[in-house]
Amino acid sequence: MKKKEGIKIIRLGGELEIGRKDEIRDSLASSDDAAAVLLDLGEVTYADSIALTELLRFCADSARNQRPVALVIKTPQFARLVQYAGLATAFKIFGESSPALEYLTECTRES
Amino acid sequence: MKKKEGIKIIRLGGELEIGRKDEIRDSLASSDDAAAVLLDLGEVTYADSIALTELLRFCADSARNQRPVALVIKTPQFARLVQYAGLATAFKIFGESSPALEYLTECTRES
Amino acid sequence: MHARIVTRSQLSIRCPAQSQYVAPVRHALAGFLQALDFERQPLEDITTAAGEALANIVEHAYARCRKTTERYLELTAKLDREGRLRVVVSDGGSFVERRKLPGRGFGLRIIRAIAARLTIDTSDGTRVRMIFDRGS
Amino acid sequence: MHARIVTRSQLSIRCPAQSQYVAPVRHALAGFLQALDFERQPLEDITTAAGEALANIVEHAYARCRKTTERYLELTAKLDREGRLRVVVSDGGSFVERRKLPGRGFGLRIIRAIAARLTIDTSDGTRVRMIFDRGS
Ligand SMILES: Nc1ncnc2c1ncn2[C@@H]1O[C@H](COP(=O)(O)OP(=O)(O)O)[C@@H](O)[C@H]1O
Ligand SMILES: Nc1ncnc2c1ncn2[C@@H]1O[C@H](COP(=O)(O)OP(=O)(O)O)[C@@H](O)[C@H]1O
Repeated sequence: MKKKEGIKIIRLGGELEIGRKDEIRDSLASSDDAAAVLLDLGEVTYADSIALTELLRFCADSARNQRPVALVIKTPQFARLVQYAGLATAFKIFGESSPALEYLTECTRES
Repeated sequence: MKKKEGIKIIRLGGELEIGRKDEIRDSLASSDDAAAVLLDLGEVTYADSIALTELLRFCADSARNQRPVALVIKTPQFARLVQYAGLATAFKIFGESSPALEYLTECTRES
Repeated sequence: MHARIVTRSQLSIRCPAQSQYVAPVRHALAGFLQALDFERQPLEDITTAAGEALANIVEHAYARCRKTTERYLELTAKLDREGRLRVVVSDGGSFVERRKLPGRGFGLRIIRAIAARLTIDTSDGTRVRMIFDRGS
Repeated sequence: MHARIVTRSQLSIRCPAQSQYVAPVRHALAGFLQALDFERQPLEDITTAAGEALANIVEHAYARCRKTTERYLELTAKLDREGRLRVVVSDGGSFVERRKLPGRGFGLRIIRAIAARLTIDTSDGTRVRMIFDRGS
């Protein structure tokens, strides 16, 4: 079995909404070779529950594969959406990339 | 009398419209010390006739002071607006900055 | 802004119930709210709630309909006499009653967190009526 | 897009006749046209023409009115049966007849270059009616 290495960074921006569902799903597919994933969503200008569902699915898959995931969310609409959906504790969320990277580095070191 | 020197670059972007009339006028005020002016409007996403009127006034003032002015317009809406207003020949318009600069350099060398 | 002036404002859009129309309808609503002087946070929240109701139409409304049904989504927005915003998102499909699936069912929850009032009328298609206070 | 579906779409906004409302009303119109599947160029041209009519209200409509007059601007947009877009920009002020000043008077010229038809009704306030073909 190939050893998983490094932190993969996936960047998504603009409006993460129903019209881009397939694209979001594709961007989140196949991170099998990474030891951890940083989802950089700092440039997301709008997100909806369709995007949340895809993110949840991705995080659940990753958890099954012992692959830690950190989300970077900077925009207020997205941050509030997560609250409104009652998902504040379902994700590991950071307001900036560097603490998210530190967190993931720490996670992969431990394992 | 102080000798006029160099090409002054004035950059305006976003929506050049009635709500920003005073700001547009202020940005165009007082270029007395420049030998020529490049109006870089490449990042304008929308323009209206209020903006055109301010630009015309600026170019007329500059002409009175023998100060050549070149406009850089890149966005289709703005380019069409100038056509619709019948002002295609009222301005010296370029699609890129470098030929505009060359033109102004040529102008100031001649004088 | 004078309440008297804006009370006549109304937005009403009907388009095919396809995912690519949800964002444009949302953008129209955002522009409408901007013109009515809504602050950034309530503006974003209201368009978020409306976006969820619209997405539900695309995802569920016509799942059990015959091919010949006219598949549309519709949004109307206007201020009422009390200065609250009333948004109705409607379709000509049929409401799907079902048990909540894990990892789904956030749409209505999000709408409830934002709207001061939510009623869903399923007597003729689905009409999701939302009332928002100006503050949020 | 099915003509039958979109014919019920309508946008109607009324707000104070002040310069800061022109851009939001234009944005609402742009979102509305985007939802109705207008291409980029006609969308930009139509919002440009509407923007000129709106700016004229702010600049001229209430110049000769008493302070107590309710100073509003209003825009309505809808598709007619032939699929053309009808936009009406209106106010409760009075049309100012005057000779063209040099370096001004581009607004109506721009609207004429874009709209398939333009009529200005000055019987009660000013109503600028514009009809646009889908192509431009
Ligand atoms: N416009 C609609 N037409 C048909 N069914 C709907 C509509 N809106 C909501 N529903 C039903 O309500 C359920 C809950 O919706 P929601 O909370 O948004 O979660 P989700 O869409 O993730 O299932 C949907 O699964 C669907 O069965
Ligand atoms: N809504 C309006 N109310 C009053 N007068 C108007 C209105 N729209 C246009 N006008 C008159 O028509 C003239 C021509 O308008 P326009 O072509 O846009 O040029 P400009 O606004 O630069 O003068 C204006 O100067 C004004 O006298």
